[in-house]
Amino acid sequence: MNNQNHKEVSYLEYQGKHKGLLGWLLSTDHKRIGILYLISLMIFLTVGISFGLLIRLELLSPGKTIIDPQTYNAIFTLHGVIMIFLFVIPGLPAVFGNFFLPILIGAKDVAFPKWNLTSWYLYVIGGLLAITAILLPGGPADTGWTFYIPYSVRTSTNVTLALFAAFILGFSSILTGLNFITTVHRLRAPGMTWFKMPLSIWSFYSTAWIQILATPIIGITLLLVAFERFFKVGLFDPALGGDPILYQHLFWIYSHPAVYIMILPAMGVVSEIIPVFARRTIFGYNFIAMSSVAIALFGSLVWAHHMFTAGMSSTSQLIFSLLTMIVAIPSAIKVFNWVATLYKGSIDLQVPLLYVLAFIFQFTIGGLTGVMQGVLSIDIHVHDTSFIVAHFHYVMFGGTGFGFFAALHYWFPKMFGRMYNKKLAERTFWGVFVGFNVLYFPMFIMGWLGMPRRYYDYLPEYQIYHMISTFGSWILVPSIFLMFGYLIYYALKGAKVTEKNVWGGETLEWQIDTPPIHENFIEIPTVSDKPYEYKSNELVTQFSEAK
Amino acid sequence: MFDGVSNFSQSTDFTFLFTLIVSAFFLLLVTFLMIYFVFKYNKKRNPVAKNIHHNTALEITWTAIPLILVLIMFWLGWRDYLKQEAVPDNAYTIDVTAQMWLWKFKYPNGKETDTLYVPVNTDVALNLKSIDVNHAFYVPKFRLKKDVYPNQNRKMWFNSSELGSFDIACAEYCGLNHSYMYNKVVVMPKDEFFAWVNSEDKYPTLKQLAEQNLENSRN
Amino acid sequence: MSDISHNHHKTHGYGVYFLVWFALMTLTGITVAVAGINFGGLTIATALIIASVKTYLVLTIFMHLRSETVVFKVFIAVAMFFLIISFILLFTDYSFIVRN
Amino acid sequence: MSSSEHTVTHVHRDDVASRMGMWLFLFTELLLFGGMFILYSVYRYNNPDAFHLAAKELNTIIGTFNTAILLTSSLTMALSITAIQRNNKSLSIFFQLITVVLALGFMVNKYFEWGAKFSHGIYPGSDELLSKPAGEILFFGLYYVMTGLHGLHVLIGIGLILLMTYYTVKDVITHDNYMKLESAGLYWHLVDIIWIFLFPLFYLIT
Repeated sequence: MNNQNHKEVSYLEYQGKHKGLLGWLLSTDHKRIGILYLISLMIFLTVGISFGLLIRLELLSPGKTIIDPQTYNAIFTLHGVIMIFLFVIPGLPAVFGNFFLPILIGAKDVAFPKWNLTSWYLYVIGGLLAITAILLPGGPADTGWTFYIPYSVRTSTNVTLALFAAFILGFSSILTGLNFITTVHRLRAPGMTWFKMPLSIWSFYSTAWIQILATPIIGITLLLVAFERFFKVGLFDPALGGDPILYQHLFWIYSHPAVYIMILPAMGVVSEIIPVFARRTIFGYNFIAMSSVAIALFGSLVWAHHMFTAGMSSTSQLIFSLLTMIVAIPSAIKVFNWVATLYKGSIDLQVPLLYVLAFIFQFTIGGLTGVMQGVLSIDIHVHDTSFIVAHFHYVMFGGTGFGFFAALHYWFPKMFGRMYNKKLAERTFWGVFVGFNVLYFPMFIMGWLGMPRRYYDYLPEYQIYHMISTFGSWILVPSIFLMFGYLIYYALKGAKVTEKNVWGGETLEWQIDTPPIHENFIEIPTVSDKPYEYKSNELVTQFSEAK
Repeated sequence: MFDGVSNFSQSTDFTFLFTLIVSAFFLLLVTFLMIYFVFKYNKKRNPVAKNIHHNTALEITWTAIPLILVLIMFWLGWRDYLKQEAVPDNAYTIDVTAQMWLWKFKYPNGKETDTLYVPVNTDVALNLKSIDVNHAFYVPKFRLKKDVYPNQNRKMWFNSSELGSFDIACAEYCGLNHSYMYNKVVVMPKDEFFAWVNSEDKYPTLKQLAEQNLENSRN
Repeated sequence: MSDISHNHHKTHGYGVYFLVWFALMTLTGITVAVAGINFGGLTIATALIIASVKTYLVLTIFMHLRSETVVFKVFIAVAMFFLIISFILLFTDYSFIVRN
Repeated sequence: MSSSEHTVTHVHRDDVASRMGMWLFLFTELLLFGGMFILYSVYRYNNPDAFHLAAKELNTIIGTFNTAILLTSSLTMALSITAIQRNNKSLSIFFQLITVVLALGFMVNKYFEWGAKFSHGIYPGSDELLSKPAGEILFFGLYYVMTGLHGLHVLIGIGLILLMTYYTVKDVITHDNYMKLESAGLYWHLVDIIWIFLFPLFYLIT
């Protein structure tokens, strides 16, 4: 069957048991599932962005601009639910984790391919449920994505549906998580010890643990809110003796670690891309790897910093403020190591690296303003203002979003066997970068001045900031849609790439065919060296090739 | 930017300024180095990269220095917080009731208003309660915020040193008219305040305050 | 990789299971009997300690944890740590405040 | 590199991986109930007297009986795995069926227990319950949600074990490939462990 070059048909053309569309929808190939995730994710992302754009349009001027308050409340809720549960949480792990995690550790697939496919179906069902809520009578949920009790029990909108959607999405996330943990433990290629794994694997692995351990807690919490609405169980509703603060605790026990589910994989991608384009080894491999674990660990212990104004005991305020400060350190370590990796490199400023540099800049802003909010008195002032909105968009979008775009541009040729127009991509990058910062930076200022978040209307003194912000969205959104447009176009029509190693990377995905064959490797490689060992700009073959 | 008017605003602003300066320093440092390296070690200028694996001394330095700095920040915030929690026993206490979507204020002698009037340079304590969903009592100029819950009591206090009227906002999302749950806190001269609160008048006449505001706007 | 795939890990004979079952039933009996006596604050502690002993038996013998590799044991430690630390941190709030 | 066969379509069966996946899944179950136990502990801490009073209304005898049933079913489940390992197919099937019967017995008991409470007007949202102090509303809210969720797991377990029995009959599960049965067993024991904690917390703290 194999000719002398071992040239096999790529995963895109591979014909399994099923043909055509079914060959995709029923495929258990991790790469095809990754692509399925990518497509569905982009669709949901587009919906989420459109809602975001509507929010910005409404806030262009005080009073009613285009929509009424009820619609506005529903839209920011949907924007949050879609972006959090359907884009940033699954984003990098489900798309690039699925596609590249097995390849990066030298495996043919994940440990449980069927569960992997199930996880995608759950994702789609959850997503559709969340969207369906818009069309049903009662209207979409208007609680904000946090579903705070007792408002979420009182409102007559379709909160229950949104809760079930989130519950199902949680299952999808859990399945991805347990798949990744088992895969990393059981399917690493011979010779790939823990400290020879690419850094993105450390990130995905740490993320997977949070997915496993924290997701069930939000699952049960959201289910209880649904019970509360149906049966009046009274577990959270203060009218029946419940404690709404306890709801917030349980919600954030998951949702704060979830923040790290969102950002850790992006950090992994950054650690992957910098050495490739700096043509040198990563600085401080062990520190970066261990900081991922430390972030996962400490990230699970700081949830109550979302509740500094809720009236917790002073002991809690003290402990959670202190722990929040400490969680900043591993992130800082990562940033310093990334910057140090550029030192004495031979830097090739390609589009993926541009996104990564923007990531570092924006993540640093997001991280530092995060530290500010860990400081009790500052948080008491800026909590629930647009300062927070700016902060988490700098982390979630400026960080994870840009990490996602970086990964897209970095792995695009490997995934599709085609190349995009680099000039166009570079110009689009500047649109995205400038638009993003114009959109979100003014929110820091008006937040400090006292502009609360989730506001439909505002005092005239804030208008100038809102206007600048909305102008920013007019730069950002078209740029992103342009990016989606050209990526789709070049994925189908771009110049073909058959070269194995487009960027000169040293990890395993660059040593296999472009696009990869059905089971990635004809023969499982043996790994002998750490990743990113560039020796005098020459590629070192770090594993013995199949003969 | 630093125009707070309560007894807490100065220390909160100082804490903010400190963290802001530290943050700005690190942001500029990281950004500058990044851009500098990209130009200096561009592949045209520096075709051969040098592999540097790690430098333990450097790692320890950039772990320890941020750690010390964030601990200082923590301590500043904690110090401010403790002051805010220590409600003085003899404070003038006003009951605040939040509901969708308005505030009600009740003074010790039973008088009720929908705008909050307080005497200047006096310790004022607020008992916060909600009768429906969660709200948050937020006065940006005082740098104060506290969530308000149904069936649970919350307490906060302040001492405003400046006459004038300042915005109160609801900062915890509470439904349809969340953004219209705005009101004012009016800080009045002591004698005027007590004269009014003990009188039959529903609202105080704000003569002196109006002059004060005029002066402010002239400055 | 293929060499380790078919590993039959050791499980126990019928007798061991019956023995464990007998222990579990006895412990249940003890916990019910003890519940009648009022130890004050210790009542809950006693009940939970007995429940933990029972759990330990089920985990190690019925669920064959004793013959698993160290990785599995570390996993359980991680999960338990996460749960317990959540309890502890949560009670830094509830132990020091009465909100009503 | 040891194997020299060309493109293998299926990755080798890896029992350790299957067990690892199952354990990881069990952690999610553990934490799901963990969240509920967190709720329980907080509310109990805040309302010790109401919990004390409310717990008296639960039937300790039914509770103890159900504990015994569930422990025994855990035993038969463990025995069925040993039986299949020793290539004793019919004995394994016998033990699996006993497990199912015991589980059903547990559910029947539960049905009568809940039914009795319902007939006394004690169920979530009932006027009778809402007239009680907050602590008792919380106790019964927790009682219904936690034992209900546990009961749901028992039902899923019954379905799962029946499926395993079918597989055993059809020789999908055999003496050298019994990973599916073992996974079902792990799940069943976890359901047992949850009950080991639910029992004293609801029935014995009087």
